[in-house]
Amino acid sequence: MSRNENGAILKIEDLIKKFGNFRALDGVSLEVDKGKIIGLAGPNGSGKTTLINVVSGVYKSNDGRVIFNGEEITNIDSHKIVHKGINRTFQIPKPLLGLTVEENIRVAAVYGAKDKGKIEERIEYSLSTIGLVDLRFKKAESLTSTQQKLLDLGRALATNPKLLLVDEIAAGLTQKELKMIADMLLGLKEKGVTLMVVEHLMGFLDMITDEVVIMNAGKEIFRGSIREASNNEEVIRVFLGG
Amino acid sequence: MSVLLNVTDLESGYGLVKVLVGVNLKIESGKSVVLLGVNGAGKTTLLKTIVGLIKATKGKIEFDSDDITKLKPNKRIEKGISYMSELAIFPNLTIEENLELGGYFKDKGENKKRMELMFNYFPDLRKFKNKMAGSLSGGQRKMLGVAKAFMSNPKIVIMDEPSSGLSPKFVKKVIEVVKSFHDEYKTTMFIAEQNVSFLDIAEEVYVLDMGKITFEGSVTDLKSNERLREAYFGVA
Amino acid sequence: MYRKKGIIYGLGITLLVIVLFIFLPNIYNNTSFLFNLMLYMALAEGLNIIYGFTGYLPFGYVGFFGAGAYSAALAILFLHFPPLIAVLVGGIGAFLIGIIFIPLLKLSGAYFAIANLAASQALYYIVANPNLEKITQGPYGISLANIYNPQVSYYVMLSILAFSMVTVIFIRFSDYGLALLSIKEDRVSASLAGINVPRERSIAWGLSSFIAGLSGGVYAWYVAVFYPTTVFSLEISVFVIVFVLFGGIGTLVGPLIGSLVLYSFYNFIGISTPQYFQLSYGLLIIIFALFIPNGILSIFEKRGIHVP
Amino acid sequence: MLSYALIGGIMYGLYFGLVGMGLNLIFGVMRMINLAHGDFIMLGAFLTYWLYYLFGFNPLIVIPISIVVFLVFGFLMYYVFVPKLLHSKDPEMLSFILFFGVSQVIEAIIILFFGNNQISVPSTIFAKLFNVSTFTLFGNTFPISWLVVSVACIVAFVLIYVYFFYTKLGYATRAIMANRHEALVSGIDVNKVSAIAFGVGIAAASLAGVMGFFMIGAAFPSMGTDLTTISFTIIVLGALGNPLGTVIGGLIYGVAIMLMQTYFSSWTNVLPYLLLIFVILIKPEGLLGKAVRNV
Amino acid sequence: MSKEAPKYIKVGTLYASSGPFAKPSTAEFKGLNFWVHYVNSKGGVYVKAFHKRIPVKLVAYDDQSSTATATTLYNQLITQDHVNILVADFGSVLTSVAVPLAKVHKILLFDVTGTGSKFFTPDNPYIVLCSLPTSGRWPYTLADFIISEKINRIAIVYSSNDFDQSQAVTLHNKLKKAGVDIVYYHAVPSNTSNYSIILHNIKAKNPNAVIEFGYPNNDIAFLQNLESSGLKFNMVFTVFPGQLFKLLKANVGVKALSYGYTYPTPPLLRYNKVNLGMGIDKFEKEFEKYSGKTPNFLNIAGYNVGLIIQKTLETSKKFNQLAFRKAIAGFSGKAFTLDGLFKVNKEGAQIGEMLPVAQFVPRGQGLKMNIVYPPSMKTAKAVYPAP
Ligand SMILES: Nc1ncnc2c1ncn2[C@@H]1O[C@H](COP(=O)(O)OP(=O)(O)OP(=O)(O)O)[C@@H](O)[C@H]1O
Ligand SMILES: Nc1ncnc2c1ncn2[C@@H]1O[C@H](COP(=O)(O)OP(=O)(O)OP(=O)(O)O)[C@@H](O)[C@H]1O
Ligand SMILES: [Mg+2]
Ligand SMILES: [Mg+2]
Repeated sequence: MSRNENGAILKIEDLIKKFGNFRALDGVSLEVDKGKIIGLAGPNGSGKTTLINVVSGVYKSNDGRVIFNGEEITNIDSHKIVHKGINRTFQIPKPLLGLTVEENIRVAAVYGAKDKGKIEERIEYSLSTIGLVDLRFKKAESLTSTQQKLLDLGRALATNPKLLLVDEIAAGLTQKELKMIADMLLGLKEKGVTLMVVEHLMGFLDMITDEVVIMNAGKEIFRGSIREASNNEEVIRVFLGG
Repeated sequence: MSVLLNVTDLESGYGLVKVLVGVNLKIESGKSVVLLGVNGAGKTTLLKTIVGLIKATKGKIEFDSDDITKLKPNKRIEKGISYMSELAIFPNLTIEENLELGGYFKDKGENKKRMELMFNYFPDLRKFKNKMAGSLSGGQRKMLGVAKAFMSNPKIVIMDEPSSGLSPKFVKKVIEVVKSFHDEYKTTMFIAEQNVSFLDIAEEVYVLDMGKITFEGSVTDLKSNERLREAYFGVA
Repeated sequence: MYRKKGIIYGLGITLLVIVLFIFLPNIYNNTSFLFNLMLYMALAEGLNIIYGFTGYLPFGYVGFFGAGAYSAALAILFLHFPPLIAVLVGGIGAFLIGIIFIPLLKLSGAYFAIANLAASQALYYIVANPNLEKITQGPYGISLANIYNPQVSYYVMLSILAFSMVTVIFIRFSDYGLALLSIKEDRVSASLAGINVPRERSIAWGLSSFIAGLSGGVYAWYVAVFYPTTVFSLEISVFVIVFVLFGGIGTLVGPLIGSLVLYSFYNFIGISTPQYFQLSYGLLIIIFALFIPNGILSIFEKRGIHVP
Repeated sequence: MLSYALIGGIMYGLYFGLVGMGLNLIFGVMRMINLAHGDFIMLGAFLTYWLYYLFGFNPLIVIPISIVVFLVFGFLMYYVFVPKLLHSKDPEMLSFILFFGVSQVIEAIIILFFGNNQISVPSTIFAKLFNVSTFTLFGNTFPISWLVVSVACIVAFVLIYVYFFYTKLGYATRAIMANRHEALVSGIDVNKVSAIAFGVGIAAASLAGVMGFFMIGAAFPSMGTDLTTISFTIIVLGALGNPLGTVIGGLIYGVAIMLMQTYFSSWTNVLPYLLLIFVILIKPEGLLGKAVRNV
Repeated sequence: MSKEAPKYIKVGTLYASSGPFAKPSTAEFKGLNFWVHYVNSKGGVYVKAFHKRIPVKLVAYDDQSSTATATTLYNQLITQDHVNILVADFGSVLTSVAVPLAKVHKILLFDVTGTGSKFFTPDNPYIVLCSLPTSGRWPYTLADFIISEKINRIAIVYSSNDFDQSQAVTLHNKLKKAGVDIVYYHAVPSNTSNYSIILHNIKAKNPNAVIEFGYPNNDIAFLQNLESSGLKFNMVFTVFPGQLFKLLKANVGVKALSYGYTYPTPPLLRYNKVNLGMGIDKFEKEFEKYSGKTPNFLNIAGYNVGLIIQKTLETSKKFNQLAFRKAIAGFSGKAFTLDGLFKVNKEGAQIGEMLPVAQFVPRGQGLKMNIVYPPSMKTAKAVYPAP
């Protein structure tokens, strides 16, 4: 399997993030190939969310580099990173609670994308992609946590991202719903968006990708196919459980 | 067997929005019950109404043959309910303090023993026990929530999606905990959960749809219903 | 479409306010009261910009007012600027102070409110320090008696009020306002919606301080004699905050209604039954906080009437 | 002069720790900004004054009386105001106006009943009681009343500390501070526990009023606003919601004021505020505050 | 002006029921009220312009010690109530905002105790200071006393407000000129309530006299702290024991005031040979009858302004503001009231009264006040140094 046919859109090099003395990221290096979906898994507390936080500029790293499309973007401000074409969702959803669903998306469409045209179109596109068209005039605070996660995704989509970092969007969904979300993410890939999807459910990852990275204790411990992963001893020990 | 939790004709919601429209359920003492439902069906709302975080607009909730519909949440908890909400932690307290609060009604010695037990299931919690719970990762918070729910010795444990966000290894651990308490203390379990693995321990399943219970029965019954099987077990 | 309608209504209301304050002195010639009413309305709109739209509660808002009053007064005393220009200098002075205070915006909630309070107190004690008598006249107060002109300054105040209203209309019905509301809801999510949070909130902060400064400048001109305690009195901050909350935050009309009702009440009850005034004022505020917590306008909103 | 300012500053600071204490407790537990805080200090002072003039009570006897009176008062006041406030959209901000109203009412009532007079009890009252007028510490002589106040403050701090960290009630109180909803479903009687905390906060304020005559001079009905402002400064210096931080904040405040009075007396007032801004900009959560992750 | 006599002479004023000036302001207001009550009981005040007695009606609002509120209320008095006579509230701060208003509306401001020197300018005929000299003049006798007693090493601490600063400056300059050593000279904020450290710092300079210029609150705190600190000085001077004796005594006690110095004012100073209004003995009796309380200085100041108004109306040929001012110039330097000689200069500033220096000495359980300077008024020799 050749990894670099389109080249890497995101390169992470020796990234370190410390909280006090604790290293949540301990020199992680990782590449994400353009146009693909990569799965990111690992035991709880292994640093997946922290990685997304650093890449999206929400946290500043202590060391290491983040390179996007050949350009170093380490530790620059979130809104600039958004303008460069990266966006993300939150594991614990963070919608703009007092705003309506549509306003949530509108503000991202207006401020988030470089291309200022076709704002209305982009709003409609995001709304229909996440399937919240019917709830557009509802306040975000009245949505369930799952819907709020989708809304986070909708805001991210409205900024026209080239790279989308998705943090556990499928947690707590029924099998049927999982399938729908998987189709949606695949659809985004079709449209040319590169995705990094953090998820614990290997079955779900299996639906959208065949390559996963497994992290443990702030480092990458495995990269390869899902099947290989489920046979890897270390992965079983720390992540899947015996 | 006696009925521990009896919900009849329950209605509730948020302001003018009605979410539950006549829910009926009877949970027998000592049973493990799993509540299924698509997103937005009202599972969280149901659990919150049972513990009193949301006021019931109609209907009746009986626990241990007492009518608790009008009681304040803390009075309901005192009666022997343990509740784990979706984000069940005190962010500004340490993990240890969080756990102690789970056993708010118990003496200190017992507390220590239980805590030790939970630390064995979830070693991360021991490792970070003096850390603020607010700094934990999503999955670690869930572990803390689960551990906290079992700190007291309740008659019933009500949990809202205990496994979402947990890595497979810890999903198994949570199931182990539930099983062991169920077996050892005959604790009744009422768990809103979508993860199929939980159905292995479910003695009874409810399906909530559009604010109503639309299915009630054993896992085998559930599997024999084609529509439900597709929704909750996947096509495969 | 909804926005266009809002802007039209808003401008209509502004026009109405202007016409009203032009005519009122003919029927009621205690212009001092009218002036103060306009002053509080403008301050309330100014505070509304930063509090109503971005959620920063500037407990020390009066600091800008005082800075404006002093900047204007010093421009007159030392640079012999004509009063009109001096008022503008007041706005700019407060704006500059606002820029100095920008780092405070990193704080949130009560921390911001209290830090801002501290900042305004610090400003007050610096201005009022007797060691600075040569510059600020220290605690001994400023007298601009020779340019005293209550007529012209009245109309200048009116135009500042109009300016503040138009600013609020613009914010309320634009994408910029939406961006500010996003910042208020969640700074992280706002920045991931592509909003340059530090920049946008600083702009709002600057506008807000500018309006307070202009108001302070024209106040200095209007009263001609004032002390540091007069223009840095915490009571002004508290009044303005209460007025805004009473009317309804984040709207154009709310702060106006809040100021009109409570300031008039303050004056008329205060004049007729001073001994019970404070008591009734306090009780009124308590009752309102308990029973109409989201401001007067929320009563209309509940009935489905949208007020700009 | 330096050692006098330092030691005096510590005693003065202990007192100001007490001044800020009640405000911080109430903020910590309820997330309410009690703008009437200073007015409760004033009430404590008036109670002391009246008990002294009517019955000749020494302030030391007034201490337990004021604690009981204001504990009960605060407890009841909680039920009148707070649960209702908590149901609103933004309780923190609404509390700001509500308690502004309360402060107006308190001030007005005191003025209506007692007139707008400055009051004080003789500053030598403790000297008479203990038969010494001053005491000496490291070669510096201070009024005996300062010692009495310092000791009273320390006792108050110890009691609050024990209540907060070593009793089940305090434990429940801290849980409510951390997450009100979660406390409710952990079986804590949130209203009762909060009401007690509210009462303790008000009682602590009144205690500062009882002691006030000996540290800040005379009392008058409108003294509340300034005290509230100073209290804010002190509690943010330490850390919002952390009562221990308040003691530290008070000490910093006290020592700073005394040093300024010694070396730059006319700049005394501005210092605490500059200090606050400085602290808050380098460590926004206050000296003892801890940051919590929000993503 | 209108030919027809008004039904009432409307006298408008403000007072402060709350805030820092409440105490003196309400006292002054009470004095003015007493005057109104008294003239009305005689059928009103004689108005020469109309050749008859007209009752006085007092219109008064509460400014709560806030200059901002005061501005609106002065405006209210002028533009809504159309008062005939405008009387300022207590003190310089609350008077200051009335000065430009009075000037623009061309109404004569009867300034009671607003002693700030900035108010009196040649281009403004619409102000006259009635019951106290401008504050810069207050320490004249005090300075002479210190010089004549040959007291050296003086410490001056003053609150940073117009009233106290101008006294401090005057005293400082006069003493310097006479070669007196000033070892400590500092301003403190007006809201200072703890002087412990300052007292220790002063002690470190070892002065022979400590002069504290403050508002009543400052004086109280200063004297209280002085007593509880256990420190002793040969001479301690404060401003307000001579004006608000009862208040000070109640707050700081007899011991703290013993051997202290102050400016004595009526009723401590007793003027009975007067040619306008009551002498002090009669006033005390009448005022007690009226209010049940013995009067303090500010009651007298308030009554005194009433007397000046009365004399103005009695002598002014026309019923208009400039005529009033002219009438005042007419009796300035000739009228002697229980507050002393009334004499104003061209700008309307009071220069007639003069404040002597007094010392409290213990007598029995209480205190006795001796005037120790100037020699012409002296009742006893100063006890210096204080025992
Ligand atoms: N605070 C709220 N205000 C108004 N409506 C709400 C609120 N919270 C939830 N709802 C609505 O109530 C319905 C049920 O929500 P609930 O959270 O109970 O669903 P759920 O079954 O737990 O879903 P999920 O699987 O996503 O957790 C949803 O349609 C949601 O939009
Ligand atoms: N702000 C913070 N302060 C302190 N520690 C933190 C902070 N953020 C993360 N951590 C710690 O860093 C580690 C990694 O956290 P992270 O959220 O990245 O894990 P994760 O891999 O996303 O886990 P999960 O699968 O449970 O979401 C955890 O131990 C967590 O406690
Ligand atoms: Mg995570
Ligand atoms: Mg749910």
